[in-house]
Amino acid sequence: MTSSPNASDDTSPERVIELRLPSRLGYEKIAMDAAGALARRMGFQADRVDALRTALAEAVTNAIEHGNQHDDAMKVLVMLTVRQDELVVSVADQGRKVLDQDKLTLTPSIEESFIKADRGGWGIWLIRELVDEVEFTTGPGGSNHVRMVIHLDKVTDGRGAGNVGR
Amino acid sequence: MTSSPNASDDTSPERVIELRLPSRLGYEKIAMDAAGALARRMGFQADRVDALRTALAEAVTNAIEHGNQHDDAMKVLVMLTVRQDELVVSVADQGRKVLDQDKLTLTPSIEESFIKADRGGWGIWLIRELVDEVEFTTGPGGSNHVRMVIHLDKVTDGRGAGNVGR
Amino acid sequence: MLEDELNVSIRERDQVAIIDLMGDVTTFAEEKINTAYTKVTEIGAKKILLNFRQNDYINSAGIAILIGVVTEVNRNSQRLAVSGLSQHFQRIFRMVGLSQYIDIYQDEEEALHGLASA
Amino acid sequence: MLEDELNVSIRERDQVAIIDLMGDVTTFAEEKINTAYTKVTEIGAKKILLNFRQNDYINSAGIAILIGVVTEVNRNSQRLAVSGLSQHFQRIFRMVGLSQYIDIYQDEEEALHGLASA
Ligand SMILES: Nc1ncnc2c1ncn2[C@@H]1O[C@H](COP(=O)(O)OP(=O)(O)O)[C@@H](O)[C@H]1O
Ligand SMILES: Nc1ncnc2c1ncn2[C@@H]1O[C@H](COP(=O)(O)OP(=O)(O)O)[C@@H](O)[C@H]1O
Repeated sequence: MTSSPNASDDTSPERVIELRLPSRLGYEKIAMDAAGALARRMGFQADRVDALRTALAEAVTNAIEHGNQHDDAMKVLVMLTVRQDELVVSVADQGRKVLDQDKLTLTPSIEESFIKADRGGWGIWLIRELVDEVEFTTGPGGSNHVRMVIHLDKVTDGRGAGNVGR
Repeated sequence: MTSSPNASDDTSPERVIELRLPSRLGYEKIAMDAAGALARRMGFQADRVDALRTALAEAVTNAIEHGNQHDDAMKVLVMLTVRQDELVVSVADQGRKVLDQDKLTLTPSIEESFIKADRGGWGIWLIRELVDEVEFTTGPGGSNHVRMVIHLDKVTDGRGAGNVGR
Repeated sequence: MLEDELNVSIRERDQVAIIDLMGDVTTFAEEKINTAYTKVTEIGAKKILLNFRQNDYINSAGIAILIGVVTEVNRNSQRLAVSGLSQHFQRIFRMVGLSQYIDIYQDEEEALHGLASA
Repeated sequence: MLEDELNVSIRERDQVAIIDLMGDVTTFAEEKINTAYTKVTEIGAKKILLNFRQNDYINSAGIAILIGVVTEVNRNSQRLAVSGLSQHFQRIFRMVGLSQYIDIYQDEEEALHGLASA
């Protein structure tokens, strides 16, 4: 849990912020707020910040509910890697449950949801839709890692101003 | 740095969020945003949230500038302990400089600042003024710890509504 | 303390049952939302408006609850609209397909106007 | 990237030199603020308004810069006012004692009105 899965796959300058949360629903909001504020300060547009907030909340919720099975003592590790032109957000749980590979490419439909008892299954799909890059891997000890990237399309350095939309 | 200075001075239920930041000015804003958002979600009033934001930003800035001497590789550890009726925020640096005890009780005056070359020295004073409790201690390896507490004076559980002012 | 942050209340305007949702719409919202829906249905509401306020957090569990409401609304031949959603959550509602079954309005007034002529 | 987040610009209205400060006022602001102050002083400004906009972060290093400006303002017999500060930073200005040397107004219009009769 303490080693950084992605710290060496690029050269500096990059800076990493680590966040460790208890595995209790509600605390995903703190990760969401922290990453959202960081993205905003990096110059991401409001719609991109919102997309990241939702994607991260889903990933942390999954880590709490599935990966750590709501065990309060288990931690969810969120790493925010600030690069010149992108923000990398990774979420790791402690792997009390293995993430099925076939869950990763599901495309849920609302019509199916109408007739199912379990109307869930939108989280991973939303993550995939909302960020620029996403990667699911298994770490040491069976921990599940989700690595999400959003790219900064900036034309100027002004705060919030002059960024091109996407 | 990895041990929790305050984790055992109270019984549960309390939950701890850990945040590790690079020692680079600007990153104190991420701690400030994260703690501010947490305090808001806990039900603290806007003025109390703002006070905490400023106090924490000052403590993290000191950790970056003084305690860690701007050494990017050194981390600042921020621990947010959520309790039923209070939020405890502690900041630890890696102690490359020892915090002089006589800095802790300074009461700066603006008139003195007019005639001094160094107009600083307001940080610790602001922290003391803005939070309900504050404690400075030296941890293992000479690291400096600042522990700040703000009390939640709630009459209802409604979000933002019905809290008494202070 | 951080878990449940939703206030749900019911009112009526122009023959529309308005369910105000203030706060987070997550798994913790299920009982509150379903209870409110059942209540307005029991008193015969044919037009229902979910009026979102200060919702900076609706997650996939919240979406699933709303899909459940749509299922019931279709079964009971009611009409469902939403108002007050941020641009972001309007986008999410479109992505998921909820917008095919729910009329999305910017605010309450627009929604009442739209539902009146429906 | 997270370091410097301040935009400083100068304009004039009703014989008041207005320095707009948009963003964070921290140690990184020193050169920008001092340059702006020197510029308006060189062109003979007697009344200066620091107009804060979207400042959700002013820290003790920023306060120290402003104390420096007050020092110069007193030396040069100018008048200094601020507008646009949030309630929180108005409180901080009072705590530090800056409010004894700077007139604090809610917004630009109020400040221009106050400075006109000063
Ligand atoms: N971190 C994780 N660890 C283990 N399993 C996971 C994890 N994240 C997702 N899963 C599995 O993938 C499934 C689909 O996840 P998701 O799309 O988020 O929907 P939901 O959580 O509503 O079921 C989950 O039901 C779970 O079985
Ligand atoms: N974390 C720390 N580690 C070491 N020294 C510190 C720390 N925080 C504060 N100090 C010392 O206390 C002094 C006063 O701090 P402060 O009131 O924040 O004002 P300033 O940082 O502007 O000097 C600093 O100049 C420094 O010498």
